[in-house]
Amino acid sequence: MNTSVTLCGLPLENPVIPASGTFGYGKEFAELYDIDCLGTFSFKGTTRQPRFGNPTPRIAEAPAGMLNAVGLQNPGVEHVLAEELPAMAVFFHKPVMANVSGFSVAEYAETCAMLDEASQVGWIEVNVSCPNVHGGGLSFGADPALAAEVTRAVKAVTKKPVILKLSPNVTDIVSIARACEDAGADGLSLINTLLGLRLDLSTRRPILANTTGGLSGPAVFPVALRMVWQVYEAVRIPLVGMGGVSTAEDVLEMMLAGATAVGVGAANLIDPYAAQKIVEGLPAAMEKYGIENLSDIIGGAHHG
Amino acid sequence: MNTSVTLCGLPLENPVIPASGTFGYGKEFAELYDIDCLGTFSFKGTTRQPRFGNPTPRIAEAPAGMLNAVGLQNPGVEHVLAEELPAMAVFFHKPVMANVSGFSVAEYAETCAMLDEASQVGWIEVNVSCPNVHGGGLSFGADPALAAEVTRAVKAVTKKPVILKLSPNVTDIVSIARACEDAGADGLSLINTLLGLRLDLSTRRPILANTTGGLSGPAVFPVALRMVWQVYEAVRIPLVGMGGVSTAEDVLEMMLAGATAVGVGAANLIDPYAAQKIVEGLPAAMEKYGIENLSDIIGGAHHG
Amino acid sequence: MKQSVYIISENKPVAPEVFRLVLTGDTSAMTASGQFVDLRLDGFFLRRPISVSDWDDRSLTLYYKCVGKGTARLAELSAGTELDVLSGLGNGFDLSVSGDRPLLAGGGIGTAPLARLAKELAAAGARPMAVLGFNRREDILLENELRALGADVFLATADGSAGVRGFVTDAVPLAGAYTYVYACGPTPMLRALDAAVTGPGQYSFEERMGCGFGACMGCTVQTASGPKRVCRDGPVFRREEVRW
Amino acid sequence: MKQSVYIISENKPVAPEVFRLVLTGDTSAMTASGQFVDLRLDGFFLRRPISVSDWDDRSLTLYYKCVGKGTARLAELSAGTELDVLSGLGNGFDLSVSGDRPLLAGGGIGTAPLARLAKELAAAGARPMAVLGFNRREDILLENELRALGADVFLATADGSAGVRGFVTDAVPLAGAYTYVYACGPTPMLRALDAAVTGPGQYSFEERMGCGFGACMGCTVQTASGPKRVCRDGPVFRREEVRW
Ligand SMILES: Cc1cc2nc3c(=O)[nH]c(=O)nc-3n(C[C@H](O)[C@H](O)[C@H](O)COP(=O)(O)OP(=O)(O)OC[C@H]3O[C@@H](n4cnc5c(N)ncnc54)[C@H](O)[C@@H]3O)c2cc1C
Ligand SMILES: Cc1cc2nc3c(=O)[nH]c(=O)nc-3n(C[C@H](O)[C@H](O)[C@H](O)COP(=O)(O)OP(=O)(O)OC[C@H]3O[C@@H](n4cnc5c(N)ncnc54)[C@H](O)[C@@H]3O)c2cc1C
Ligand SMILES: Cc1cc2nc3c(=O)[nH]c(=O)nc-3n(C[C@H](O)[C@H](O)[C@H](O)COP(=O)(O)O)c2cc1C
Ligand SMILES: Cc1cc2nc3c(=O)[nH]c(=O)nc-3n(C[C@H](O)[C@H](O)[C@H](O)COP(=O)(O)O)c2cc1C
Ligand code: FES
Ligand code: FES
Repeated sequence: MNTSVTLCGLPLENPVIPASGTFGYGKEFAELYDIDCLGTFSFKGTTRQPRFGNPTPRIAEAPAGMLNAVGLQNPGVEHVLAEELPAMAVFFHKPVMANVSGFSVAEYAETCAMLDEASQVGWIEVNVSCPNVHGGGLSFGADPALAAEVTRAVKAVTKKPVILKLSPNVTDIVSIARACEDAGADGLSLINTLLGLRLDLSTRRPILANTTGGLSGPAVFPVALRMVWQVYEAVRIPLVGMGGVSTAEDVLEMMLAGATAVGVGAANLIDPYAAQKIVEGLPAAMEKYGIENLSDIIGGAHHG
Repeated sequence: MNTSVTLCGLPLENPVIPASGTFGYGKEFAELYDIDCLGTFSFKGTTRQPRFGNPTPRIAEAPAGMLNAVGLQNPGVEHVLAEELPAMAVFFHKPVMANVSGFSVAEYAETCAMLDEASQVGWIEVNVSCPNVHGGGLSFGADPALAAEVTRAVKAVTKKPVILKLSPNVTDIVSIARACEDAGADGLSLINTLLGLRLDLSTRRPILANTTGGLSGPAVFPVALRMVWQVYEAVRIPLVGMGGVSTAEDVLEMMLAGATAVGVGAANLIDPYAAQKIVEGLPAAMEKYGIENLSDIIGGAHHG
Repeated sequence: MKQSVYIISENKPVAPEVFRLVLTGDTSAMTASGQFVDLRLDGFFLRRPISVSDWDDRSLTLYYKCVGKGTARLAELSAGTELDVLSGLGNGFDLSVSGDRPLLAGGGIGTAPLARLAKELAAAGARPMAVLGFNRREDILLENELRALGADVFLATADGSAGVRGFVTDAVPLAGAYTYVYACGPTPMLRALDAAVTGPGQYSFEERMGCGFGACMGCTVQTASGPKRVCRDGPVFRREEVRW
Repeated sequence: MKQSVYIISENKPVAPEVFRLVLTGDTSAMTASGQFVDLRLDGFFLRRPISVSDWDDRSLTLYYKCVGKGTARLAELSAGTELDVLSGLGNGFDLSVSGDRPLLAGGGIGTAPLARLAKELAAAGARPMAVLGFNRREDILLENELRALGADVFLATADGSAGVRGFVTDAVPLAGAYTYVYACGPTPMLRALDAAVTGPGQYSFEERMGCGFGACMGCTVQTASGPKRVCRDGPVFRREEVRW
């Protein structure tokens, strides 16, 4: 049984990729299991400058999911290059996916240019869910033109494959995906979190200090699948599908919808061994559904 | 303890309103309990002509929710006026909410004009999630201008309060809500279902004959709350909040977010007594959280 | 239709992946063979519809096949577990038109509701026959029960390990003349059967369901007399109503 | 940190809305008093963090208060139920700096981890004292256990039904001189306490958590030495690190 896939020219032993923000820089999980078993992982969303993020509470529970408003806490790209990547080299021996956030096009480009120097980084995943501080606060991922602008700026500063990570909080995910492809994106990740809210009935106030937060977990799985499906029909670049994946069977469903690789986010938080279990569960799931080569089923549900 | 609220000028004994498409024309539930206990209910989305809807399978399961692709099966407005409303008069003695769908502005207006004659109809809830057949298939609810056009057309043909039911599959729910308010809407219902997909791993094809379907149930609750919250801050007309509500506490949370009344959809399907239980559970929930008048808490979480 | 809590009194494998489930509770809503129940399972949003194979005034007997996550979960539940059940769903079979030599055709787990049907037909004085199709000998269900009711049973198995090799349709000729056809099984089997039988009949259908009691239009099929909900107007439809 | 299955061996109310939960399983990951576990409950997405009040080589003793749906669910579970548990989470208290007369301050359910702390301090030769605050006499937890360890216990209750009327801070003066402060309770109590005590100390904090083991940055607070995760860098922070 063959679980390998190729993501933007780089081979992955299997398609399982812990999603950004749920796997830190790998350390906490490497203490628990050999994370070389993963296809790769996407590290915590990194910005040019260190960020504390939002005040707590940053987490709220939801039916079959959770809200987070971490607010991109990270030590900044310089620290990542100087400390996290060297530390990671000790316990992770594969190319890693660098997840980058920014609040202006220039910031995205600068951070990515710095990461371009890091040989450990296999792919740059550009999270365009952040608000554009120079453009009135609209998220880069909400507008095809902005998403394309970020794509072009990042492509100009790196030779590494650039994967644009799209926000699901849009009317037309396809137009944004196409704009990124046309602007040179090598791949697309989707979905980021759905904007949500929970209130505390006792205090009669939002649970999250930030008021709203991003919904992820199994609750969003059908929405993620639908977006992967729609985008697969519209672009030719590979997709990293994510949103609610928590079992090997979910991985198969995501790949049938069109994903080349599959992100696992919130599942890592409630079960620290989730990603490992998914990797280990793949052969049995493939056997059950008669799959010899996992890469054969990518987009397989589109041609019935 | 006082559970009454006023929705667009009409009093409701309580804010609980079974949502359109999950309560038929009331018959099936009236056989089970006295549905006069409800605030009101919104009947099955009705169109000018009878519709069979989509082929089966129309239903798929999801984590904490379900997908439906019923495709607006209904007997057409003439049949509703001639048969369903007279039948309903026997077991429901309150104004009912008439849910209307259409595929052109003219169709919406014609159907609403016919329903305007029905004295049993208290409110007309206009579902703008349907694709605009004359406008390239984009849903009326995806574009502020289209949503406003439908609003104006319907307002022109009825004196009954007109409530626009918004689709959550948009980048900016607030701009659509504002457009409807500016066009004369008396209230807004939100949210309709989130577009989703599930695949069958055995057949490697979508489960739904229609490929995609609408996600509803507890999974969508945080998204619905967030949209009600955002829209409450932007408009002055009352909101009917819905999406994932299944307990009396969910009703309180929805009202704190800004809803004047609260729709209950999928919950009715998995527990036929759900809406009745929610109504019966309201006093205890109000007592627990120190609420004397339910209408006092509408939007209460906005001013901390 | 009634919503009530039942207690599992038996949940045992009777064939590969097939379990007999006996539930104790209020069966007052059951009115006809061919009706079904809708079971709520912890951790699953939708209920699971299962035909009633037999019942008395305090228990229901069901047979279910493990085909997915819900039925796999169900198989783990032990006696004593409580289940939230909607009982007495659907129309059920109409026995009044059976004639004296009705043919009961069952495909796989679709055999389950035929047990009660045969019992009622026999009690009403008819002499039912059954044609049943399974994959292999070990999958055979309810053969002995049907024989005990006096029914002639003709088997077909896909691998030929019991009865004729082939499908239910291949067993039909063995049964000889019949006055009526009652059938339950997967839709492809019903369609094939429909081409292989003559005369009037009633077929029980399956559809994915939202509610199971007629509220959501999730299970509607087109019939000769307009759109019908499988859960409420069915699951049993007269042969002449069915649009394939 | 270790993920393993524990079995409930006791789950009993010990005060209004407060339960003692004894879990049997692999406690090898426990290294310090003040650590916590994270319990998975069927039907709830996130785990529930609960401090360990005491443990031995095969069981953990926890105290929890029913404040919401998860803890209400937990209260329904009977002995014999299996629970998926992350154990040995967080840093725990540092005993090495206690001096010989440490003051342990607990607010409500925050008293729980102080039991093991007192035991370890006593074993190390210190003579711990405790100031505990509750709402009413019937809410008092672990008073006898702490006394049995030789600790002087000073109580405060909001309604005056036991000890001094008021908050933990009102009981602090009764304790006399202390060499160190260890505290656990709701943040407002810790803040009030911080204004009422002198000298060095360690406080255990609560935050809503995503993971409980340092992966999500869901619980990060600002400290004098930069952002710290309550779940992993805490829950215990030195007084001088805390930024209120
Ligand atoms: C009226 C009726 C009577 C039935 N009687 C029996 C019976 O007596 N014994 C038996 O073993 N099975 C019966 N079935 C089929 C049974 O409902 C499904 O096998 C079962 O729901 C599968 O659940 P799952 O969670 O294991 O599968 P999954 O595929 O994991 O279920 C996912 C969803 O699809 C639905 N689903 C999947 N397959 C079917 C199906 N064939 N029909 C309807 N819904 C489906 C499930 O209910 C659930 O909502 C009947 C179905 C209907 C409609
Ligand atoms: C390190 C630590 C140790 C704790 N030790 C104890 C203990 O020993 N005994 C005890 O009774 N309680 C303790 N708590 C608090 C306990 O975790 C919460 O009371 C519990 O999670 C509430 O769950 P619920 O489902 O009943 O409440 P809900 O409000 O329904 O829970 C909703 C969500 O909010 C979270 N949440 C709610 N209140 C808190 C809180 N105060 N702290 C953290 N998360 C919260 C829940 O975990 C869940 O994710 C501790 C918390 C932390 C962080
Ligand atoms: C706590 C948390 C933090 C996250 N941080 C980031 C981030 O920094 N960058 C990013 O691109 N996505 C971030 N995400 C989104 C996830 O990478 C993923 O896209 C999303 O959670 C959907 O997957 P899931 O349902 O499996 O969690 C975060 C998600 C969670 C739950
Ligand atoms: C089976 C089904 C059919 C529906 N049909 C309609 C409809 O005809 N018109 C409409 O406006 N909304 C329709 N809806 C949407 C619901 O009214 C409601 O907005 C949505 O389901 C969210 O609420 P819930 O999560 O409580 O189900 C339907 C929902 C379901 C589940
Ligand atoms: S399943 Fe809802 S109408 Fe049949
Ligand atoms: S809860 Fe995830 S880092 Fe603390």
